[in-house]
Amino acid sequence: MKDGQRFIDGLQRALRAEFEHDPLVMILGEDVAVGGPFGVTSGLVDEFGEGRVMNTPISEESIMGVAIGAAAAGRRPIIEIMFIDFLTLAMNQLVNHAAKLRYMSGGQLSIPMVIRVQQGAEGGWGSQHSQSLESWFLHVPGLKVYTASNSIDAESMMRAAIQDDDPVMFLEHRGLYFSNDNLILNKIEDPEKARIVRDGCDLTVVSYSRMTRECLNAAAQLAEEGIEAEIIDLRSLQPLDLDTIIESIKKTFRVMIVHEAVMVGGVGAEIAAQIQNLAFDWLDAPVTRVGAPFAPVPASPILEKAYIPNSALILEAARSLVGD
Amino acid sequence: MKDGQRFIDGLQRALRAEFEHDPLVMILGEDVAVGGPFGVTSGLVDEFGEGRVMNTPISEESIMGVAIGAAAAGRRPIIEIMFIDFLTLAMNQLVNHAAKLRYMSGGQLSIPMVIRVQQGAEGGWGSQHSQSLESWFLHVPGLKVYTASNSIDAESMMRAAIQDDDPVMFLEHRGLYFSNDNLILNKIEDPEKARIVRDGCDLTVVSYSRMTRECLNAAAQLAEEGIEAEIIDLRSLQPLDLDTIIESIKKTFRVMIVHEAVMVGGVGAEIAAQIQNLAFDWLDAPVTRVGAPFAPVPASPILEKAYIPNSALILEAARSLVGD
Amino acid sequence: MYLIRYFEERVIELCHTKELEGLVHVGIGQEGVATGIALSLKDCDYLYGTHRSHGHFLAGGTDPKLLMAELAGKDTGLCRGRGGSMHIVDIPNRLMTATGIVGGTISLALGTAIAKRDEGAVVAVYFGDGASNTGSFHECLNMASLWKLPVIMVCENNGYAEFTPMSAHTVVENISDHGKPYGIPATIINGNDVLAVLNAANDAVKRAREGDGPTLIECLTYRLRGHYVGDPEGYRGAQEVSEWREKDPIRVFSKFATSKKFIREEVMLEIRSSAQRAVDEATEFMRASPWPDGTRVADFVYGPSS
Amino acid sequence: MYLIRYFEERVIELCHTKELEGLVHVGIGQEGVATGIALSLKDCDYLYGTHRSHGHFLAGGTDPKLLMAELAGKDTGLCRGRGGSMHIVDIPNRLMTATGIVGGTISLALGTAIAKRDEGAVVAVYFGDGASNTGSFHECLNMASLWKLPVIMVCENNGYAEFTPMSAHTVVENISDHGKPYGIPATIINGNDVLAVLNAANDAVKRAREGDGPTLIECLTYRLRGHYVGDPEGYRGAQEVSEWREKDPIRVFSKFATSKKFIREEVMLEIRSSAQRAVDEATEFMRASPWPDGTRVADFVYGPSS
Ligand SMILES: Cc1ncc(C[n+]2csc(CCOP(=O)(O)OP(=O)(O)O)c2C)c(N)n1
Ligand SMILES: Cc1ncc(C[n+]2csc(CCOP(=O)(O)OP(=O)(O)O)c2C)c(N)n1
Ligand SMILES: [Mg+2]
Ligand SMILES: [Mg+2]
Repeated sequence: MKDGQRFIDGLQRALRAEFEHDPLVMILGEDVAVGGPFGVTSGLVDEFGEGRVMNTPISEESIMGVAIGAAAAGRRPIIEIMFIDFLTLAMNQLVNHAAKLRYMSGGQLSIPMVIRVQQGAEGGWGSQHSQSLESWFLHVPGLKVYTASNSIDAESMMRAAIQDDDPVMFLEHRGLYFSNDNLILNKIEDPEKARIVRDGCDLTVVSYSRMTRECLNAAAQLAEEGIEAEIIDLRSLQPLDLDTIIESIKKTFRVMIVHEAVMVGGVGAEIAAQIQNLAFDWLDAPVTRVGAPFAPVPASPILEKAYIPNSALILEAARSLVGD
Repeated sequence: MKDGQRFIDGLQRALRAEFEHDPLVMILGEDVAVGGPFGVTSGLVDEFGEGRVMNTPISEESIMGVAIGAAAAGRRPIIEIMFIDFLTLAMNQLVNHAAKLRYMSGGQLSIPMVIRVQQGAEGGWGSQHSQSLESWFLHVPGLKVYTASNSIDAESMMRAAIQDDDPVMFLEHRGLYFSNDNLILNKIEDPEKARIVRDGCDLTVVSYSRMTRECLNAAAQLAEEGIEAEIIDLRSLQPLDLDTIIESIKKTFRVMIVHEAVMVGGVGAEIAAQIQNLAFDWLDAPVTRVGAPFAPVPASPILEKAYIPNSALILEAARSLVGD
Repeated sequence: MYLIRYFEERVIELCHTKELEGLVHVGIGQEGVATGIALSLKDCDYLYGTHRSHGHFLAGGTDPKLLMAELAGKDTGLCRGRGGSMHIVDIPNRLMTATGIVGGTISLALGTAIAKRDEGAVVAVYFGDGASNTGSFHECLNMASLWKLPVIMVCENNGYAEFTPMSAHTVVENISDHGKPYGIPATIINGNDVLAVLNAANDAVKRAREGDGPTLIECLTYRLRGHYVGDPEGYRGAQEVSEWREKDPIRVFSKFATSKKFIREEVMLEIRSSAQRAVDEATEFMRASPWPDGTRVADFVYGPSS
Repeated sequence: MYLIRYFEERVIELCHTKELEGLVHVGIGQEGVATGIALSLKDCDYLYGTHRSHGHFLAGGTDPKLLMAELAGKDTGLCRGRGGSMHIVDIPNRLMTATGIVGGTISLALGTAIAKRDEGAVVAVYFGDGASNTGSFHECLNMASLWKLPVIMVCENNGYAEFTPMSAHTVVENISDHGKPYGIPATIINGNDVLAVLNAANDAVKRAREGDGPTLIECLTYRLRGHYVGDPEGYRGAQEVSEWREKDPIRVFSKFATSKKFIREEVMLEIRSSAQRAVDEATEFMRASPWPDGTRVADFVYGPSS
């Protein structure tokens, strides 16, 4: 495994590049100066000093506020939230200040910050260290939401997020950090454009983050059955690149959305609602959604395995969608 | 105006009845002992004492935890969150403990509590005192979400919520508190069943909370134009009574969903996604969604008026849906 | 102080005539704090407010016209009508933001201090006695002391959080006691004595500017009006209010200044009438201003590059 | 204490052989606190844990078999495999819940105290030095003192929050200093001296039971192993660890008890071997237990009446 192609390597390159490129960039979070539990920020403090790489106490609500206050005064802070589950502690500052200050000030304030959030289910870490809550943030005007499924996107999108003048949530799936890219991918300049990771004409599969990989696994099996799936990796969830999805549907007439988050109220709901509106006459079958069951993430490895959508589940849904 | 028919009267009757009926019921929140800013809890402390009607400091995160700890030990606490905007401060306890403790304990714990939340835009109170965030909670397994549009439902559903063995969020729209019911309604025993508030055969309009009333206003106008809208007041958002919606669609073939919350990522997304799946062959047109624009709630009365979906907007959407 | 007082008295009138809508909190009786703090700050410094910040902003240099127009939701307002009373922002005067979230700006102030400490700036932030109940206040005491930030934490202790007296929301005797575990210098002063506020603030600013870290200033004061405009005030007696009326910071200072001949009677009268004029002009400006365009309701959600 | 020690040593082994998965925090070196606190509580009392609560639960009466099965995610576990190491619950023993949220159980303890104070119950809750940074801790100090709740707040101060030493996460000298503004009696004790813990806990329980409100007990201790199983521990030196090994609470107590002849050598040996047996049995039980049924993954989300 070439180290440089791991998801985490892409993130690290992006952070280093932006730290070098713009002295206003800084990062803060619990244990970031020692690299954090996954080592994403390893070495940054040695290179850029404690003034720009700040360890914080366990005070999620207030460190979010600190980042906002720094951004309001012209810095470009990155805040690391160790687990998305703890972001629940910082929702007030995120939703009531970061997302709204530009608006409430009539455009006087900009909050150029990145909220790096590790998330996802992997390894039996249980209900409070495994959630996928991204759909909440789609519903909050003023925020952007980026995801990545590979090191190329992790790098280019993180750089774009740091350069953005608005608050961007950057979701990092723990199950991806140390995984190698299994595809050679080109770089897409616009972080808010979706990526077609596989061409196909029989159905469109829309996904993001780690589930993109499960979809690719399922597609390989489907191809053996003579079904060619077109797979779209959304990358940005807010804004959503509906154009790419609709264009694909006009070729396949069938679409499913796959995410790890609980299906009900997930990102797939918004996408399905938009698709059925924009492509009503193009659909040969209802938009299918695949997501986690309506339950917290269990700790038991056996239950967790049953919980996380996998390629078998995707396969089954795809077969039934194409058969419809 | 007969006082007894206001929304707030229904709530007060429910609280008083449950306080009398079950000594384990208690309420806590900021200023609840003096009635709160809207007077919902007025008089309770005189009747039931400070042991059961507890004023709390401004500590949303922890008072949510206090309520959970009391519920875990067998009480039936009601917590009042003065504005849904401040619930962002208590998301950790709500999502990571209230919603998950039954599950994580393998069924050992029950958290029978009601989270009363005042919310909605009305009167130009601005971005941080006007939100509609209910869709977040649909995505959190373990929670129930109730709403009401009238005093009859406010009363019966609040009583049911207090008697429920799981955490129930009860959303109270500020614009409804002092409004009189404009319909004679029967009581529906099951709080999780939707209510058909108006019969019609030309289109189905699904709504809840205050928007139900805007829909009724629009329907009156539509009727003059010869269009008969069937209006469904969802009441419970989690669980959702899809059956009632689908049954109506099988008669009307057209459906729209109306809510005050921002359209993107709102409750309407989940409902639209489910409808197009369950009633794909029954729909003559795409499911239409009406919701707020993608922006925080503005303070200026003129902007607020432009922001909140109103009967004119509903009318327009209905006309175009029926014309489709 | 007169400007703030007259401005807010006008605000109350305009609320009653419905020319102003919204949830409006006035700080009548607390002007001594706003004024003393503002006088201690320099142009390079920053300030954060609360839900009760008209006075903080006017003392900090906000144009009463733009403020009044904002309160009315006019397009000429500070925030183009999007903010309203609780969410005013005046960047040209480095008045970073008020907030509808109790205790919500303390952490923002810390962040701004981190961003601007190298430029020698000091950041002041207001919060109430009720806000001392919020966890974030304590998280911020910890971080401000840990990082020795140039922050001045100004507690406007008016004895009430909404309708709840301080004795019912905490057992803590003085809000300033919270500084002790963190070694944060803390003082309690008479917030109705503008000179006492100024003195304490000057000390704190000096300390902050010299790199010696945060200071907590507890200003004992009182709001002479309700918690919000329209508050029936059932929770306190007329006796208490009238006692505090005697300690009205404006009355106290005027008496002091004129009796000690710091300010001549005529000058004082001129100050008062010019304040009154400014409020009249602000009202006129507000009335003459256009409403925002309803079709632009979703402007300013993202930056121009998005 | 031996039971806890042997149990957690076994847990580490089983993690290494992948028989246990998940994010596992052991409290090796901190057994003195868990044991002393548990001994002070009666059957009618309640306890809340942290993310590092195996010891708290075993000391509180949890069957090691059910705990081991839970850690492995088996259907026979305390929580039917749904909870895992950080989310154990043992209602028959009134061990209300552990949590993966730092500082997250303090407020729950207050609520349980409200619910059960009339029955004479006392509620103990653990938190770490790192948790003293969380706003909720401070909100709870305020409410516990305001309402005089029968709560014992036990700080396991092991000098680190994850990889950050206390000196880098706060300037506060002692966590117990936080009790002062609220008038909450607070003591600092050697958490590695089980008898000192027991004494302090007994005092606190007495006070709570008599209606005199909360107590804060700061137990100075040390975790001899990493923050989580697998922690490379780059943030501290071997010297520091070996110094604390000398103060191992089990070693200290055993030496004391046998030298002072409170416990005969043979009895001590028997205690140790029975602890070892219990851990072996727990391991066997865990291994022999069935996995949960994957199709029941969404059970227990709502109560039976829903
Ligand atoms: C987080 C939050 N909780 C509750 C409220 C409702 N609220 C508005 S003002 C207030 C009291 C604040 O008291 P204090 O901090 O003393 O300020 P004062 O109003 O006395 O100026 C409360 C509870 C709020 N705005 N924000
Ligand atoms: C709210 C929250 N933030 C961050 C974390 C990640 N985390 C887990 S343990 C820990 C350190 C806790 O330190 P302390 O309270 O001293 O307990 P100890 O681990 O030393 O027993 C952190 C930051 C968490 N679990 N919860
Ligand atoms: Mg106050
Ligand atoms: Mg610790």
